[in-house]
Amino acid sequence: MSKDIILRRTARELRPNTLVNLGIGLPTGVANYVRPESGIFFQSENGLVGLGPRAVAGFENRALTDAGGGFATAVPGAMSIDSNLSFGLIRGGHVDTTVLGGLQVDEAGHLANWIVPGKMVPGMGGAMDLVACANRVIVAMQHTARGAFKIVPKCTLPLTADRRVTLIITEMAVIEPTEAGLILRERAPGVSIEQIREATEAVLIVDGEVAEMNLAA
Amino acid sequence: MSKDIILRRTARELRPNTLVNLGIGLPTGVANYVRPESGIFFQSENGLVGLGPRAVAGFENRALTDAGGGFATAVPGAMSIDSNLSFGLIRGGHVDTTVLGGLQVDEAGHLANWIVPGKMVPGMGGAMDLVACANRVIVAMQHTARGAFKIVPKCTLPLTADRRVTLIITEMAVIEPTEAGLILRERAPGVSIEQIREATEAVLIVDGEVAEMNLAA
Amino acid sequence: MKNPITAEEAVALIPDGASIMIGGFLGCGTPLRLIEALIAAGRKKLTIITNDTGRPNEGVGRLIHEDRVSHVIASHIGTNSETQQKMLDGTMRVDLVPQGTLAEQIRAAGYGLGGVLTKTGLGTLVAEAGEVVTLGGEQWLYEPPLKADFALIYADVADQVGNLTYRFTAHNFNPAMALAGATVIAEAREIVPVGSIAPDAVKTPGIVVHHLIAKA
Amino acid sequence: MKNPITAEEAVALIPDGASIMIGGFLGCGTPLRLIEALIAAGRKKLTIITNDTGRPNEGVGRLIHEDRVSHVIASHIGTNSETQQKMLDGTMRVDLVPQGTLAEQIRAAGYGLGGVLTKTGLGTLVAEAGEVVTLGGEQWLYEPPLKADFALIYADVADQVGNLTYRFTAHNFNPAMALAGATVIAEAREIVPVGSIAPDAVKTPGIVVHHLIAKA
Repeated sequence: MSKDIILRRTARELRPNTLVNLGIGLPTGVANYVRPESGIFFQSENGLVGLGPRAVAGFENRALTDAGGGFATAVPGAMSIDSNLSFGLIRGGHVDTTVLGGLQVDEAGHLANWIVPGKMVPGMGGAMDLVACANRVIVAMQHTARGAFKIVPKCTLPLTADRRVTLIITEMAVIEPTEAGLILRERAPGVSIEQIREATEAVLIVDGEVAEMNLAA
Repeated sequence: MSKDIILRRTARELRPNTLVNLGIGLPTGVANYVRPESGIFFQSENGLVGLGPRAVAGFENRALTDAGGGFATAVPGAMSIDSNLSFGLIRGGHVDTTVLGGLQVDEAGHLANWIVPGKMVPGMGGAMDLVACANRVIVAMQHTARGAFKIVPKCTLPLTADRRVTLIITEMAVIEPTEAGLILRERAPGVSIEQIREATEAVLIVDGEVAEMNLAA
Repeated sequence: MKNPITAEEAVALIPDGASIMIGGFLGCGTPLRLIEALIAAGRKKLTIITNDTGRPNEGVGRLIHEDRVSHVIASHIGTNSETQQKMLDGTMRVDLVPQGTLAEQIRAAGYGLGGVLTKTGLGTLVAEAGEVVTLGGEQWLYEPPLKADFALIYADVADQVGNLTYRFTAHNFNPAMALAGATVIAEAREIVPVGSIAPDAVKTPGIVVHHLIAKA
Repeated sequence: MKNPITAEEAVALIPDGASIMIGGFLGCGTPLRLIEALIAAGRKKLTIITNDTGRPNEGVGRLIHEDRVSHVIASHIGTNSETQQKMLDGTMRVDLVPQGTLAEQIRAAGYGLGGVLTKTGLGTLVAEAGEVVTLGGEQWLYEPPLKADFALIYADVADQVGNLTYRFTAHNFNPAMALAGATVIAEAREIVPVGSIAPDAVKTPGIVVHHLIAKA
């Protein structure tokens, strides 16, 4: 299942004993692939270090929600934080990795994920702070959007930040943006380099071996 | 007693239900002249809103000190604050009145109270924030320093802020710095305008009646 | 000690056209009684500063739905289609600000600081609308302090002098807004006697809170 | 979970010449065991960033007395005649900064902000040494963020993941410094199991604390 590949592969990028921020939607699912003994704490930028799974029905607390407004839980060792400390942790580089979805990523490694002018104006929320300032930014997304390219030569949508993201992980490939351009690092099991190139409008650089993704837990 | 006059008169300047910061030394004594039902909270800029009297011997807590490092107490309704919030309260104008001592005050209403270059280099501590930013700055001090003038035409010592202080209260007089200069507002019981002028190097403006200080509690 | 006032008495202090900060994040930590009182009192043409505008006709979204707002400053309106529609229609002005920048602009106002210097937004539409400055040898986006006439705060526990605590993710913008409103009005889940909250647990000192709403 | 290390092991990470933030206000909230360990380990030529330098041969003053410091950044040294003497002699560099500005410079570093804009110090010697800028139509004194190689923190209660609480006036500079050191080392009065500190009571998240000193 394509979503499962993205989540499993992304989870392997998270480093033990660090603070990680998972965006709303698909990235949230990464938490299910992280072992409790990893020492990883998840930040919910609305106000928690140590976000746990969603609350079970009947045990919801209206003062404990995630960044999407859903009823959440906290792990032992969690801390409540206000918006200032929450974004201090983000801007100050204390968030080691953020995982976000994307509308477009381009050959410069720039991400667009917050607005489709004239059509969708949700606002940037915390995305600009996260993309500009987290130590590592991983874009975890479907490789294409119903046939339309998402990995493009140059973003046509407004950028989220002028920072080069760290890694792009899709159900087909792992791609690393570098100064030289987008380097194809890994391919999903059973997917060929040719298939990835067909699904990618941007130029992909093949630099040595393109390993098969390791999806072990 | 001259100190008693300064403290009593200064206490009358404090407004009910406000936050007040009293400087180390003489100003600290103002608290003894404020009634508990006034709703006044004293800030200790090292980390407390709601400073109480000094701790009695035997009940000291090493984590509860005043800005001079002495063992302190907290009143019911007190709040522990870190240095950032403490100075946020000061800079943000939430401290209604600060009472400080002075080395010199001049005709522009400028205060010098933090350094005697080459001789005494204590550092400004919180004084610059307090004088620049508190809503009202009251300088409570002896009128002269062992015969030397302290209320002078122009400060010769480095200024604490370029802000005009609100009021000068001494054992002889209450003086209000204004755009026009220093206006003599009140005289202590039994003190003449002539005696105040003799003890003051700066020009004092007499503008209408110079009332006798009201020292009622 | 505060004198208890009703939500109705509190919003009577707020004129049409006022700028109002409202705490909360998608309704969590939002002063709902004060919002309903604003609507009941007929207040309109309000400028609201708030993280999001809740959901359609819920939380802060109640004010949007009832057409009481002429200007929104927020970081995210993706959960409220009514806010988005009014923005696209041009019937309501909406300024979108990165969430961390918004939080610091509010704090800067309350803390007497001259504004915010951040990397967030550099090289984006946000910087085009703002001021890029070089300080300390680096480029920063400068955003000014953000004050308001009123701040409406939701606290967990308040004592009778107005000291406030917040619960879990219901902190969000409340502590910063509590210093940034010219008049600060707090609504609390529970009100306790003075001395019932340990000094280390208080998050907003009562001395900055002007009015504390009586229990419902 | 942190691995407990001794104060000796912790200071072994700190080289001569390092810049070190040290929490505390006249000894209240000062990590005294770490200071003694620095002295015992023979560390020297340190740059220390701290509110004051305690009293002669007490608290942070121990480092001054033992001649381990070449540069002090502080707001007040009036309680330590040894610091003043070394400053006047020219044997130690001392930079004096208004207390509120110092606190915000440290916070700015830890919070990823470009510095501090304040009215404090305008028209004084402090502004002559700094940079006055006009932003938002007003004059402000700009002071850059202040980072350090290490931050030495004193907490009241720590849990085993390094979450910290502080007590009464022993907060002071500790919470801000805990985000501003490249390596953060905390000393606590007491260490408790994970889950023993309520999330609302934690003041510094353990995830920013690199090392937690074992009990004495």
